[in-house]
Amino acid sequence: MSLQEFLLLASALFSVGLYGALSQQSIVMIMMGLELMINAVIVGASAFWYFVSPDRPDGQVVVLLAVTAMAVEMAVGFAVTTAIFRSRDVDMTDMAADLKG
Amino acid sequence: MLEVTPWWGALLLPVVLALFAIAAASFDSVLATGRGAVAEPLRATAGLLVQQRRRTLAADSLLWRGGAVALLVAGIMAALVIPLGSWVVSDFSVGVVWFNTMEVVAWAAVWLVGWGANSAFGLIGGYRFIAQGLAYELPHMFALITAALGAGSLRVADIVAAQHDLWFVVWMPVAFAVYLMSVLGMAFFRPFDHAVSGDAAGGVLAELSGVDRLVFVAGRWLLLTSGAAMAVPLFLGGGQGPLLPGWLWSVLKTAAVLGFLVWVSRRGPTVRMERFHEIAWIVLIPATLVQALVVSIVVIW
Amino acid sequence: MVRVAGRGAAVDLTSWLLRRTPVRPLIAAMPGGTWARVAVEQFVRQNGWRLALSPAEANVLVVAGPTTAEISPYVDQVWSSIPAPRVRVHVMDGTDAERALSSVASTLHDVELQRGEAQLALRKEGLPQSRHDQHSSAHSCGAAMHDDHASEMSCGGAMADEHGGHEDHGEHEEHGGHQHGGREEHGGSHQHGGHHGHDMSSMELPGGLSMADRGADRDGLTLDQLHVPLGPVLPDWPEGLVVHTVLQGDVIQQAHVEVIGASPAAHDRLPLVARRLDSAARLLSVAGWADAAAQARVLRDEALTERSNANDLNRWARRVRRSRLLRWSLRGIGGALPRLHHWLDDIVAGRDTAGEPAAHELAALLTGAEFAAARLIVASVDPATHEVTHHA
Amino acid sequence: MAQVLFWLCAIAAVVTGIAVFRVDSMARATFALLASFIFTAVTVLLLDLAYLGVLVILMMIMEMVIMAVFMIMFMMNPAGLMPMTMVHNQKGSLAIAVGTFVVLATGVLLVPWPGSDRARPDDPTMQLGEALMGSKMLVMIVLGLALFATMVATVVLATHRGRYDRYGDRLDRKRPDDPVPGGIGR
Repeated sequence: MSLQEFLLLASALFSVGLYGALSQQSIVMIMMGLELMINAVIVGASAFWYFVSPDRPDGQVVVLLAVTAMAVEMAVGFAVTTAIFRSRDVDMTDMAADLKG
Repeated sequence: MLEVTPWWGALLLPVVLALFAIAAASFDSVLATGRGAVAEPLRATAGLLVQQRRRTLAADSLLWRGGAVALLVAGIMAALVIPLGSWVVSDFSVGVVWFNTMEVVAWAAVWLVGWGANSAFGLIGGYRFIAQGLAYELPHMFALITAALGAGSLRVADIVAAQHDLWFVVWMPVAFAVYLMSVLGMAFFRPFDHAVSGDAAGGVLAELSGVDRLVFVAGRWLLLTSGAAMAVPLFLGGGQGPLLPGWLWSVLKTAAVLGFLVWVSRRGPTVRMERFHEIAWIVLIPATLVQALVVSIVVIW
Repeated sequence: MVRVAGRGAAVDLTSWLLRRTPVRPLIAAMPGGTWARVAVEQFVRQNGWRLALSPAEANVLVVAGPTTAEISPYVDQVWSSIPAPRVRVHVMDGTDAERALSSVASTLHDVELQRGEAQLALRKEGLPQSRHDQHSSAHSCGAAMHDDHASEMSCGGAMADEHGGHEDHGEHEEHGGHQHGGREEHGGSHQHGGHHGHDMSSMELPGGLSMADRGADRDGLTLDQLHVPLGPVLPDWPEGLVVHTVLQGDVIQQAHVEVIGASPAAHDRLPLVARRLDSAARLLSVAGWADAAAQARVLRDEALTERSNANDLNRWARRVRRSRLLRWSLRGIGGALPRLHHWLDDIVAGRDTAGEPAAHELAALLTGAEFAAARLIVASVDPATHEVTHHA
Repeated sequence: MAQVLFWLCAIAAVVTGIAVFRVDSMARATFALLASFIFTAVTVLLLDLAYLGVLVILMMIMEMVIMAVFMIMFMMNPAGLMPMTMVHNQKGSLAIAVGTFVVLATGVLLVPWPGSDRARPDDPTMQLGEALMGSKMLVMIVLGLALFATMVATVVLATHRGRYDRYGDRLDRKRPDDPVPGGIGR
């Protein structure tokens, strides 16, 4: 195992997530794409901790941050979707295009 | 203090668990229909082995059958970190978290089985279980953390060692009670059996037959057994006790906890989540938090 | 253990296992079949059998009471969804239960017979294959057939298909505007020509099922609705009762009560105390307190044979009345708790104070209830189904 | 051994990640994502990060199950009975994603990454815990506050009933007026 291999995995996951976040119409599916991208962050941060600076806890703290970010992202995403769905009955980004600022 | 068994310990573990589960199921049958029903679980197993597997229209069989298998696997994997006397299959450094994770697999497994069958009753059961999970899981986690706090470690061996002088149940009664209750909840066992209750024709179980049903029901009993067995190292001092060897103490304590859970579960009606949720969040979470606070103050002292 | 050394040994193993299969009867109680059902339940208890909750769990279908042309398709539907090994018996009235049921175990354990049954069971032709490469087949768990669908589904088995999607917004106008209250506010939705750019409304899903409607739910969200019929073959359910529900999640938006298969001549009521005990047993069973329900059934059978012991009745009634968990669980469920307490009074006093249940109010009580609450309400009303006429 | 396990998990994680956007059924998409998370968590476990790896599995199971409920509530075609696509600008997104991967992978392979021969801690979990309760205390405080704020904000956003609906305009109702009574009976 080497740092490169882990970073390759992270890049692949990030790209798949990016594809999902860009291509999907449904808010929920976009969130799935975002989660995959944060997943890549988890892999990358763990690998950097292990291979570059195992004596310092920073890598681990970044992983913890990423996990929290996922939870917050999902909670807020669903709350916003529920609110939009209640008031406008849409769950697709294209249909909420008039919310553009 | 604990010694890790050789590789065959992992093969022996499911056998030991299954023996406990069968004994518990026999005890339950005897309580339900009298002394003649001792062999009922074994006969039911035989019956399920020859019964046809049901298929339903447009079922998602991958998820359906996969959910049942996941429950069975989780029930066994949860027990990897549970010591029997001084033997343990895996002395994982974060054993308590591992145990909790395997229990949470039940969330996904039960919902998948309810969803996959493509049946209204199954789906109602699946959603009921998620609601139940949201109610019992946080108090359950705080109860686990309280035991880990008392020992200052997530390793099960350290938790057992920390109870050398005084069992945790003595000074963590709230955590112990909440733990036992949530074991019934996570194994969706009476009185927390709303996910598989008769009012929805068996709920998640409504469409399962044959081997699929066997796998799912066995997984449920194994989960209950693992939960009961984990109460021993967490709160009841593990294999510690006078005279008898450690493994026998573990067996006796596990049997006592399991028997108590089966017996007490028959004492009242099903607890529905629309009622229990409020209690879980307004009473149990603060209670377990206060318990954890007390324990941490004592530890720092 | 039996060693599987070849085909012969495999057959031996199968028959060895089959002989050990416990009997799991599912009782299909017909209107006018109360005495038959009571006799069956008594036989089941005396033989240490356990009742099945759904066709999937059952291996014996016991039809209790006279069948009519109206109800027999439902019974056949349930029968077709019981997996082999299986046996079907018919108990006409209380007197022939013993004769009909005593041979059930040997029929169930007969390898040759059950091999034939396995060819017939779960082999319903004509249902289309699903996408997941399934040899699909019949389906149900003991509830009525679906109102609108040609293919026969029961117990709401058609679930996800109907759940299958949101309907086209534009089409909603043509549907006669039923239950989509706040829809007009979002007139903008017309422009999309379809919720997701598909015209779903005219589309048929695999299986010949139509899509579900949507309607406003109590949280102000517009979500899918299911049409799920409950009954007539459900455990602890009044004989012949069918409640056609519109479900959203597990909240009943609309209920339509119907009784099928009732023959007006059939008058089969149990004596008062036994009747009340029977109703209480059902309610306790639906509430999930199996032990108290089983005890109530024992007391019921004793009352029917005039072997009643007032002490036992009192002790049981006191235990049920005092259960704090039961009170906590039933409080606020459409008057279920007061009705149960009236029944307990009747049982102890031996005379009728509760009066007969008003079955025509059932539909009103059920609307807005959650599924679990609805089951409790139905059990707590426990309408004598031969008196119910069609109510909307 | 670890090498083989890593590659198996890495490939499985990417394949299930792609499957998320390829399957028709919402339930399958959600659980494909869960599988992807679990495979990546195994690779994290390979890096001695026992606590974080197990934590990711634990959290993701709970998160995905709840996600499945929402997905099915909001989305069409939850069971995937009809083939369908719900994408916009698929080609563009695909090009961007592939481009990103190429750029990242080139960077990964070309940059001379620093190595380390510094000692690994005996117990990484202890290292993390001591950091969070010591030098990185601020992070922990901010995370806690953020989670608390999220809980409050999301409930406010998602619910349409406030305390005035429950307790009356003057908040003088003894028992809240709820569609379903709760278990405490206030």
